[in-house]
Amino acid sequence: MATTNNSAAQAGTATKKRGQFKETWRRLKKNRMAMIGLTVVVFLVLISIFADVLFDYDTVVIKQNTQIRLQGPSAEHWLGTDEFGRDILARLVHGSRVSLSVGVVAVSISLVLGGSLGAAAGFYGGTIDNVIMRFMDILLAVPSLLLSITIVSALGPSIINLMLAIAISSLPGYARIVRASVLTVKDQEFVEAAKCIGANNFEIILSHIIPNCMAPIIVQVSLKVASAILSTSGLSFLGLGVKAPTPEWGAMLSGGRAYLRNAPHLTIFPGIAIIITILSLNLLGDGLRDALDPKLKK
Amino acid sequence: GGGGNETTAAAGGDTGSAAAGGDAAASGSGEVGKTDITFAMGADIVTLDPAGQQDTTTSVIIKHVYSTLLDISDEGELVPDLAESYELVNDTDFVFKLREDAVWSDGTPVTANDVKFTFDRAKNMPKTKSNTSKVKEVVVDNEHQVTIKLTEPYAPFKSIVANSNLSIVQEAAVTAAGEAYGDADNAVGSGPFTVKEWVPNDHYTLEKNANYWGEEPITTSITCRVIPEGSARAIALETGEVDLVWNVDPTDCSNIEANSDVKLLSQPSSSIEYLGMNVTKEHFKDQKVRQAINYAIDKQALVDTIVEGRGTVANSYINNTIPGWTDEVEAYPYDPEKAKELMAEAGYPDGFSCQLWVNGDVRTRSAQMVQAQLAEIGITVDISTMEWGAFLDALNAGEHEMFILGWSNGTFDADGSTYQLFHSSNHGATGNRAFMTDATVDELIMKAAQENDNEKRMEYYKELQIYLHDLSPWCPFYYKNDNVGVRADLQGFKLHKGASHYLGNCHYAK
Amino acid sequence: MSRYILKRLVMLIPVLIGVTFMVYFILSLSPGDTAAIIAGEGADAQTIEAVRKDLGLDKPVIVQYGKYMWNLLHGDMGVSYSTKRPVFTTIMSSFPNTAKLAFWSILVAVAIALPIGIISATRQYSAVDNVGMVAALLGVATPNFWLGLMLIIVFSLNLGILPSGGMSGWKSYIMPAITLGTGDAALICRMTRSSMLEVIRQDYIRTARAKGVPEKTVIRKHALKNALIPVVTVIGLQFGSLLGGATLTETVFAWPGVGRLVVDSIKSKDAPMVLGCIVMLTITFSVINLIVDLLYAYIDPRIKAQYKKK
Amino acid sequence: MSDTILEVKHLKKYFNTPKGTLHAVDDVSFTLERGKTLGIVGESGCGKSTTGRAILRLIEPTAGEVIFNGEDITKKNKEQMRLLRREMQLIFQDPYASLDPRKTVSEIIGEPLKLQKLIPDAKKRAERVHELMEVVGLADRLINTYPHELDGGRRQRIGIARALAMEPKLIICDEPVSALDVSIQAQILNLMQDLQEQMGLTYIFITHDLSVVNHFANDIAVMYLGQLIEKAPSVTLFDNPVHPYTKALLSAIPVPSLRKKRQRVMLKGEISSPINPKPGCRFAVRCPYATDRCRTEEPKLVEIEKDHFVACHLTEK
Amino acid sequence: MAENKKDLILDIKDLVIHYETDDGTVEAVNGLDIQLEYGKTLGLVGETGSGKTTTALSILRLVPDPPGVIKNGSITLDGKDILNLPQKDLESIRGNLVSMIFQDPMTSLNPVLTVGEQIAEVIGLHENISEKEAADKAGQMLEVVGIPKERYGEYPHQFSGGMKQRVVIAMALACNPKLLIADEPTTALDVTIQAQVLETMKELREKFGSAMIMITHDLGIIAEVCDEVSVVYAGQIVEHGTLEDVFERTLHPYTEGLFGSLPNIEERRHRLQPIPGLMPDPTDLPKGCCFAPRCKYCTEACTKARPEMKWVSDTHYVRCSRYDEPGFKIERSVQ
Ligand SMILES: Nc1ncnc2c1ncn2[C@@H]1O[C@H](COP(=O)(O)OP(=O)(O)OP(=O)(O)O)[C@@H](O)[C@H]1O
Ligand SMILES: Nc1ncnc2c1ncn2[C@@H]1O[C@H](COP(=O)(O)OP(=O)(O)OP(=O)(O)O)[C@@H](O)[C@H]1O
Ligand SMILES: [Mg+2]
Ligand SMILES: [Mg+2]
Repeated sequence: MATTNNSAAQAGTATKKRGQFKETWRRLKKNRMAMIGLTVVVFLVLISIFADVLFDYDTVVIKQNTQIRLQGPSAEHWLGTDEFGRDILARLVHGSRVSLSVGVVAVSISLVLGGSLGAAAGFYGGTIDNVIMRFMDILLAVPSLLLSITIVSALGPSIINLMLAIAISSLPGYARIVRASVLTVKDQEFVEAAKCIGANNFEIILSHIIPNCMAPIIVQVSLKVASAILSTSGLSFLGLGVKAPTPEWGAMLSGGRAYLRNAPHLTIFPGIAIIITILSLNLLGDGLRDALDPKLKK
Repeated sequence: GGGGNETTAAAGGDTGSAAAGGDAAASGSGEVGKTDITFAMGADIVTLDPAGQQDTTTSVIIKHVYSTLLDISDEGELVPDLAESYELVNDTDFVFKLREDAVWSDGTPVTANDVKFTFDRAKNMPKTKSNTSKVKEVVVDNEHQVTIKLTEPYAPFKSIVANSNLSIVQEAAVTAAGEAYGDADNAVGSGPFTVKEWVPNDHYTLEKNANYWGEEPITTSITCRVIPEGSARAIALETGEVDLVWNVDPTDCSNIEANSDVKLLSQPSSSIEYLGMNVTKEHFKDQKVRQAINYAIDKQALVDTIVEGRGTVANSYINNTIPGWTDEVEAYPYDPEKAKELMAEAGYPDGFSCQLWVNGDVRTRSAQMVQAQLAEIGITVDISTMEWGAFLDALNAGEHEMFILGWSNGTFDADGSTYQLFHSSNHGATGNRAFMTDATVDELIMKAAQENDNEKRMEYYKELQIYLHDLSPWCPFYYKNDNVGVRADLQGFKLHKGASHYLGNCHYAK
Repeated sequence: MSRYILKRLVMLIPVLIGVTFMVYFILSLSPGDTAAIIAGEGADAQTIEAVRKDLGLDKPVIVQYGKYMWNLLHGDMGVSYSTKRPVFTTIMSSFPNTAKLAFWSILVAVAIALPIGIISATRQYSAVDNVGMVAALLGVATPNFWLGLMLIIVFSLNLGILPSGGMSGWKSYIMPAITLGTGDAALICRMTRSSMLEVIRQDYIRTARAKGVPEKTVIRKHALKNALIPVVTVIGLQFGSLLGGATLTETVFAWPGVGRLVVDSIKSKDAPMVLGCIVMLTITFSVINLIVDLLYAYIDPRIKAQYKKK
Repeated sequence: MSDTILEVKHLKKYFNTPKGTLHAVDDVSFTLERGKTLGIVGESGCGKSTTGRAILRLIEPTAGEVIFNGEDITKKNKEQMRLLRREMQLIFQDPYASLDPRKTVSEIIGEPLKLQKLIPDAKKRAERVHELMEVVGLADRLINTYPHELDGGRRQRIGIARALAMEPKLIICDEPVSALDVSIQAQILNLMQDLQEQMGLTYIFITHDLSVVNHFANDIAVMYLGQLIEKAPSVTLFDNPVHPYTKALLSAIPVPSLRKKRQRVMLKGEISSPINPKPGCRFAVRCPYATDRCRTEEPKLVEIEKDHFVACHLTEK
Repeated sequence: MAENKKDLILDIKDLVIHYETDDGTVEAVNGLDIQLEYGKTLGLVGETGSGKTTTALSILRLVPDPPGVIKNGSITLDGKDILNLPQKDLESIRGNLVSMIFQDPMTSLNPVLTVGEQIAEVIGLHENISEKEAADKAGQMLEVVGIPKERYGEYPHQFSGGMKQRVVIAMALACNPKLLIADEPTTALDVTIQAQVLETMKELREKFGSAMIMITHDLGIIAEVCDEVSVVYAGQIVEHGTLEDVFERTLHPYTEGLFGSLPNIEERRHRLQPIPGLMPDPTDLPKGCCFAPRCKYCTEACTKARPEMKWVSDTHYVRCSRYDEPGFKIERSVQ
């Protein structure tokens, strides 16, 4: 009996190596809403990867054809055409690239910067903590949209600057989250245990603290990508968006607002695209939160 | 639809040729009902000091609160205002005779000293400096007469004094308020209205000036609401929250036309929209390139797309409403083939890459069309949308290659459409952003400016336009329409040719 | 307690210095010659120079900043570059409008969010929960200005029951407050839900049930107050950002608020105005945070004890 | 004397808190012989864990010396400390919190070997991990599982294996079994006892459960509010507790037997705050026999018979 | 004994409770029986996860649902059929007829309400008196558990652990319950404090005459406060009897194991005799006797079928198939 038991477990070892992931994935799979979110996000990512295959940039996305401007949805142009007679679907598809990459890059920048600052603040505490967090307080004291506006208008509108602006304005959020999770993890006994077996600070941060702070960060990231996309559309509304004729959802949405009454499809489709993306990112984020937090286990 | 616009303008005039009374009579009831009028604009005014402004939004309120020596009538004619007459006593000296009954809103008379004070002050104020640069001195002849001496003969000067930023201010009030002059509580004017309140970014309210010396307005109060969103502005008109909308966005025009509760009044404006090229830059030094660009741009498509057809393709560099405009030049036809030929001749068979700088939503849209169209002849355009400040700054520094701008002529004198824009002394900030330096152009402009004989002046301008057309420092796009939306039953409103509409006669029938 | 408040207010000073410095620095980075912008289109070089001298823009940035701070310490926020009007009075004429709108928006948000959040939490994973959460998410996902425009079209244009914009009477608050409120409602709702879920798992809730407290009272009396603490934080933060970040909604609804003012000022590089707004926002933001913290103390006696010690 | 492995002299650890200085450990001294077990008992918050941590310099002691193998380790620098850590290890109370949830069993046990570069070769290290797992009685198949998949007893075995990896001489056990069920607790206690016999380990065994130390320790030190109030060989302490607090503590243990009921010494009140303690005996407020002297003068730890130390004025007749 | 039903405060019959989770069905309670007379104290001992808390909660019908499902059985409390009682009646019973003390005093009190309010609340709910009177009575209850009533208006965080637990006890006893369930009421407390709290509980129970179920894993506490003991293993009672029955005439191998695991104060450094292995996974209980995999007396038959409950005497029963085999004898020697 003992032997059978052993061999069964042995067979399981290979897969068990990635237990944490599997466990999360298993729980995530059970959350229908989160799976819908994940499916849509994956779909969007695929679309943005294969945008060029679906629609040619030069001849469809930016090429104007004013004869057929402002047409409603039709067999030829599924989502209609915009004020220059460009196919809205094609622009949406290519726009997903910009919107997603603005979101992802902005979030990555602020995650890396804010995360390291927050980690340092949380781990070392004392003066370092004070200096970093006071600096973050300063960033936090200015409402983030205003900060983005100020930065973009200082640097001039472009995708890179947009990303930077959004990244900087969301720095404090990450710093705080990472700091808070570092603080909770730092006081756990396993960190002390690592110290006890002779690990130095660097080793402790790298191999114990960071992996254990991942859960709230992953959740935050998925939610922040969404809000970065929203911020982009807000900045576009104020004329601080990406350079024309690059298709970007926010710019499409705010650019179409002049035609809101006569050609509502100009705003409705980008609006729906944004809503769906943000909704699914949020669903995914919420799902991840539940899946990563064993306390919420049913 | 270039032709259609003119008739729309006439529709603006049909509310009565003389005064509001005509229209009121036509509607069958002589009685005046509601006389407090609300209108909407896209931006707030900057100040109540005439000399502190030069934007169209602010000039509206200034026109209602202050008076100028001369005024421009709804039809675009120069008419007396504070000055009952003027005389050019020699080539350079203008004598203005003031109305003796003109008083300030506080009841004190408007004197020659106020006029002198106004012009002396204007010479030192940033926004009025260029308008008064030719003024040598102002001499008070007597209480109701001044002589303005110019440094050189300058024909357009009579039109310039009609500019709202040369509205006459009261010496006493300005001196008393000092730096702070220009707020609702210290502004004193001699116009038909006084300022009751000004809540920045929200609204301001004007009230009938009880001491007004001219024709008594019918409207008792005018409220201007600031509504930045174009579509919200149109909706406010349609729902009756406002009686009149100053600038209806082209995209909202059709909605207003379709709604029988409201009416769209339209006329060609005195502004021109254009693509400017910096003639000092590598590719644009070449006239052929500039002409090629003129051929390559489909101006009608721009009119149709950017202003929804509510404008006229610009054939020339001067607006078609301005005396001096000529119909003898013809807009470059849309001809990409010809453009390519010219490009090849210029040595760019494969085109080149260049920058196009713009500001604002609408011009960014134009830029996108330009970009798409120039791509056809091999020119790769990189658009940079900039903030207004940064944009002007960059243009003034001459770093640009191409840009899109508009020019609005407020004086109704052709000089206002040429001197600043093309004279070699005005490079950069002053207006010559094509950085043109051309002896012929300079000469023609100066000749026209110094010529007091009107017919000869017009000849010079014609010659100038033909020359410029060939030189092609710009690609003129279109003359856009001035669109005003009103409630269908609003009476007494007339379009002003220079878009300086007077609201003092607006009212509803009982 | 009052020592604690005082300490917090003193802490505000370095933050203010930091914020103003940062903004001044960013503004000075931005392209465009302030003097040229102020002088306006068509001004000649001479005029621009005159304006520059007039405003002291010819001095190094750090000197300008020093002068600004010096004046600020003396209670002088300076005059706007573009309108010449005193910054303080200009801000004071628009800030209350923003504050009023923010207040109603938060009220709308809370009125929507709390009930949904609580119901969702008490019936976790039920249909009500799912629908409520997706509705809440739709709130976050919808761009503000878009929702605003849609509301105008429906309620002003088509139904004609609400004014399309401006600030006149209670009716004009409805649409802007809803536009702003829905976005925040979503966040507050989610926070309420998760906080409530956390709380109803606690032992003291089980204790209350074991005492025979009716379920409704358990939720209302025992759970809610505990669950409110993180919710209050979110509300405070949202309120703070509403005070400065309602720019888009203010534009759509022609609301004469500080959001538009500050964005216009940023665009025209009107440094005194921008800084004035930022200083004002920072102060209110911090005061709100302080109020939130004091609210904590009111809700949670443990926190009160902590403040007393400090 | 040569057999002394550890000598703690006047060890102090104060924490600065908003309320004042917290005297977590206040002048604690004792010696420990190689191969023996010292039990430290006391109520929650009396400074047991802090003492343990300060000995290992996981927190820096405020004052005092810790002489380990004849060397004062409070004077060692970081690198020396790192090497010293091979000799002294800690086993934690909470088997859930003391294992990194993101690491597998083999990673956790192998980590000290890797960090201390004892066995740089991955393959050899794996073998050693195997050995260690066998020693603590963990089945081979668990090698790649994560801690959260295991029960408390097994987790504690991992903690023990990790501590053993570097073949330490001294192990400080901070309540290693108090989170476990009695049946599991017994398994672990037996294991630890076996290990001590096999490897000649020295233990400092921290607990609040007197029956456990009695079972396990050679000497017992009783702490109260940061101070050592009585220390004696366990037999002596159980048969002849001198300090009133020790007596109360002993009598408070519920005995799972129907026959041997003890006479209760009920204490009033609860352990007071270690912040800015007043002069005098810290137990005086709860002590049924407290005199004025107790309330004003701090008693010293004196040896009343061989190896039996007590800090109480009442013993000095 | 079991037939003598009329003076039972609590009668649980064949109770089965499962937690239906995503990870499978946790068989927490599997056919558990409890009979308790008025005024008596029953001790429930068993390992972590053996289903003690679940059983206790089911008496108040507070098993969290979802995921908890009461599959089978009946609970009769003071003549009332708990499992079929309407919610309103349940609420009027909770805190009144039966009340419960939870393990951790730190978390059992609502941090944002004063201790007085929390005691007064239960009085207000169940006794038809004014708020003022309820508050007065709450103050008295505080005095009863040895806390000055001046501290009525203080919050839980201002109390030490032992005092909090006494507040919880005051709350539980405020309405004079006929049955008091104490779920490990002193595990979180220090020994000296535990002694104080146990003492208070004993006194009060005598004073109020309530019956009590004392859940603990500490056999010492059982010996001190209980009249009868039930040993729970994997959701079943494997041995039940009076203190003497279980402590001195131990019949079940598991009970033996429990005793063997305890360090003995009297006998230093003897080897403990722990039960090997672990409690079976509650989502996958063995077919036969649940203790069989760890039992040194296990036979083939033990792994086949669940053993029946066997009465040894009027007061003592055991669930072991081997106990009456001739020659079978538990090794435990009672000192
Ligand atoms: N890092 C710290 N900062 C401030 N105070 C501390 C810190 N660590 C411990 N203390 C305090 O020092 C005192 C002693 O704590 P310690 O953990 O050593 O007690 P203990 O005897 O181990 O208690 P327990 O039985 O609860 O584990 C306590 O009052 C505790 O609150
Ligand atoms: N809410 C729940 N959801 C799922 N399973 C649960 C839940 N509550 C308890 N269980 C499971 O039911 C079983 C019995 O749990 P219960 O809490 O009754 O045990 P216990 O004897 O009180 O243990 P302890 O001594 O640890 O308090 C355990 O396996 C536990 O994991
Ligand atoms: Mg401890
Ligand atoms: Mg339990």
